[in-house]
Amino acid sequence: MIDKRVASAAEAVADVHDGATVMIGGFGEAGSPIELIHALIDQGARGLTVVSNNTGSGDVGLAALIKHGRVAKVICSYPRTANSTVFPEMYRAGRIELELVPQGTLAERIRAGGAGIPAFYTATAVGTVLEAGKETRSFAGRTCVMEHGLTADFSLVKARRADRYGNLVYNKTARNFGPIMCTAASVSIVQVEEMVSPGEIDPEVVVTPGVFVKRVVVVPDPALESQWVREGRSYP
Amino acid sequence: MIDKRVASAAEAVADVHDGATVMIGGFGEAGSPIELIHALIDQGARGLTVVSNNTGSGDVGLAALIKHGRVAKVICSYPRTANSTVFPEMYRAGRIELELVPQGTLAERIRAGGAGIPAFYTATAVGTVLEAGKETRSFAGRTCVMEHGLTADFSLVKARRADRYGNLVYNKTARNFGPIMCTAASVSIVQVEEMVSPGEIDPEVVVTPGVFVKRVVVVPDPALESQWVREGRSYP
Amino acid sequence: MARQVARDIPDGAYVNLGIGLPELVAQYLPEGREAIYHVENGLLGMGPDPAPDAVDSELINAGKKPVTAIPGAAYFHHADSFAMIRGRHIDICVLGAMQVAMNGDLANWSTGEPDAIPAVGGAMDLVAGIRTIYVLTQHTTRDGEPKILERCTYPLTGRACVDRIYTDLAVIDVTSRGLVVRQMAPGVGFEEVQRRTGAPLFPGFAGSAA
Amino acid sequence: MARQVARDIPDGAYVNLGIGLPELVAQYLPEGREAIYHVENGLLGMGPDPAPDAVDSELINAGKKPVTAIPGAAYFHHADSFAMIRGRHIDICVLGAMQVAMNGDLANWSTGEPDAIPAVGGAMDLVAGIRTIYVLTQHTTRDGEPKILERCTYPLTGRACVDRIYTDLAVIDVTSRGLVVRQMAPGVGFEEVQRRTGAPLFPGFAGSAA
Repeated sequence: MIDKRVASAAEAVADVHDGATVMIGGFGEAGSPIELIHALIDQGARGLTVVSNNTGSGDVGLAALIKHGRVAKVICSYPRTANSTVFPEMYRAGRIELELVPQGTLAERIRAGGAGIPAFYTATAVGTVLEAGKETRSFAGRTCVMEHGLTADFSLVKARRADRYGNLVYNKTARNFGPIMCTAASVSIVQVEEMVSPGEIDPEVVVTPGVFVKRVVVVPDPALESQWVREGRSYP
Repeated sequence: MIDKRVASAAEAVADVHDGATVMIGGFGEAGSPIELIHALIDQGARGLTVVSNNTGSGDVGLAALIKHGRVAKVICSYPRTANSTVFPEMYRAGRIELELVPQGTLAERIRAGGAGIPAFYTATAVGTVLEAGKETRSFAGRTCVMEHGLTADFSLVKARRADRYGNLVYNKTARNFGPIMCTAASVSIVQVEEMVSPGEIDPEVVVTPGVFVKRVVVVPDPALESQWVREGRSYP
Repeated sequence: MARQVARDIPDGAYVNLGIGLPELVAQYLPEGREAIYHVENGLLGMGPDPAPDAVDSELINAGKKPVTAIPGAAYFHHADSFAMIRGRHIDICVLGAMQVAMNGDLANWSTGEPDAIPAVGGAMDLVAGIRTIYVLTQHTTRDGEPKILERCTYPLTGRACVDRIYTDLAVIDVTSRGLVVRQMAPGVGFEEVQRRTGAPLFPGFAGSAA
Repeated sequence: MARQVARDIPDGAYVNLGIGLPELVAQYLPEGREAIYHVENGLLGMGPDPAPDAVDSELINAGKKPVTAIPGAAYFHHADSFAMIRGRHIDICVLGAMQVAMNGDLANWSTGEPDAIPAVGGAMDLVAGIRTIYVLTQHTTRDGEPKILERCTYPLTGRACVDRIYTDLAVIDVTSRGLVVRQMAPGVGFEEVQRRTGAPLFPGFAGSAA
């Protein structure tokens, strides 16, 4: 029987190796799998390349992972936000590498990676400093840059609900990068608030079909990053 | 107020011009917008390029459009099926052009066209006759061909339910090419069995957001292509 | 200013509003018009600001502020959202600016200073993918320096992408013959607008001789 | 034959079954194993054949035959479906064949005759995207001609893509040292299999000296 549930966040991330590429879902705190990130901090893997839209805030979640020196490089569209101090300090100190990618190109590269597309062309970033070093080519008179698909060893994603097959539905704009990151990682690990029986998620409304999901862990009442930041908490 | 409803299939396809590129949804009869195709036959536009997975069966729907000499070219993955005689005869007689595209490449080209991606690379068809004339390039040791995004002037699509904004949900495997064809056409025209009020389709389960849809026409009880074929009917 | 932009949004338009000033546009849409607001982090059909007790941390806009969804909204993932932008499905984008050049070049993501943390977000996708780009900005910087220039000195967001600039002083079109002043704020004259602009302007408002 | 294939499908596998003979595989999956069947026209989680009164013309497989969906199935559009295939998310594909070459080349879409109507469907996507390709076929054509050859004469579906061939006579692995017979049908000897095959075979079944 197929059953992708694992008992704990710790078990779910146990095999993340040093130097792994890890996609981490979320747009700000919406969709950020904070319990999985904390489990990864506890687990101790180092030298990670993290693909994520932001770099976290305060001293919890993704920001804490970075602060603990576990991340060698981030591939990211917007590495500073309100209450984000960890990444800027590490970056200025030359202790972390940044590959800055326009948000739509980041999303499309992840989608391409998951769909077996090694490279594609886009007009985004043409004529800007982010074009530097990239091949360009004209299609119907429009200059485009070639961008490569992105894949990862692991992805950490937060969803609303799952069944044992790994079928997922999300909550509102917390969906964001989750569905495409599940497709682009060899091992996608998802925290959900609730497990349901197969069939309880209507086949018409499944957002991520289970084939893209390897492990599901239930976190019934996930922490709110912004609340922890307001309370001045840090992890661990 | 935004209201994408039009009163009839005839009105919905009235401005399809001679020589237009028209994407037509469906995988076999599932999802084939038969009433919109029949309205297009009545309307009379000629010299069309049709993008569709198949070429219809019997003497109704897409097969009838082809039989009436309206289609100059089809871009297609599987132009023959049980009960399909119209296309084979026209093709052997040299009266219609065929661009044969692997099904997944066809889908990805349509998706790319709708997403503003002019070209991408794929391993599909490498080392086969369908690679002929295409650029190849190696990524991580794997040879790929370059494929171009496909766009269209119009798309004709069948869905299950819509609201006045054009938000759509589909029925089972009749979804197939509908969502991507809506994204890739300048004017996407959708027949649905039912209109509902905005909000009756949960924002979480919308498959095609209304931005991709220009016109919606209600056909409460669409014809079944296979039944018409069994009954030996033809159109008109 | 935001009201001015709102007046130029036609009925039925799909509109993306940038972070900051542009967020204000939605509330000024004239009666009888309906526009659909696209939020690039996965919502089509943004509604008015939520009541304080209806805030949902998982329903936010690109500025990470809580928003609402109208009846008839849709949620989708990031690749689908940017397919809307990059596939030219959104009609109008209203963005802030650090600098705009007379040819429509836009700089709005980085000052290019050596110790700045570069952060681009979706700005480059928006200007490359949306046909009509409106800039909404104060006419000058806080220090009184012009933001509308012959050439941008900051790193570009996109080349020749801006169609119209709305400021506290004027509405200015970017045209093939240069920057054309379409309208001025009450009590503001063409000379003043020109004086506070770093590129030549042409008068093009109703009644002018241009 | 179909039963033989089914035995080699591990618990938890995601499997795409081609049109024709391969469709039979699902019903022979051994007790206690669960496989998820992918239907490339937009369904993950195909169930058993429908009862005659439960046929839905909008729930079909790639051969356009009515199917059912299991509890826990999902529907999706064509680009998402082929993203599963091309992104290497489906584990095993079972396909029919016109010809298979000793290096694993497969021809299963066209005889290449001048008046044939070319129709490729998803075959090229399947063999390019799915790591494990099983061919399920009669060992020879209706005329007794071998289908397993040194080189295919028909237009290829893909190069060096087949991993294993299941026929009415034998189970044959495509390996770097050639075609290795793993198993033979009851009453069939190696000599007979070789005689009806157009490429050299190596014995590799349990107990052989290979």
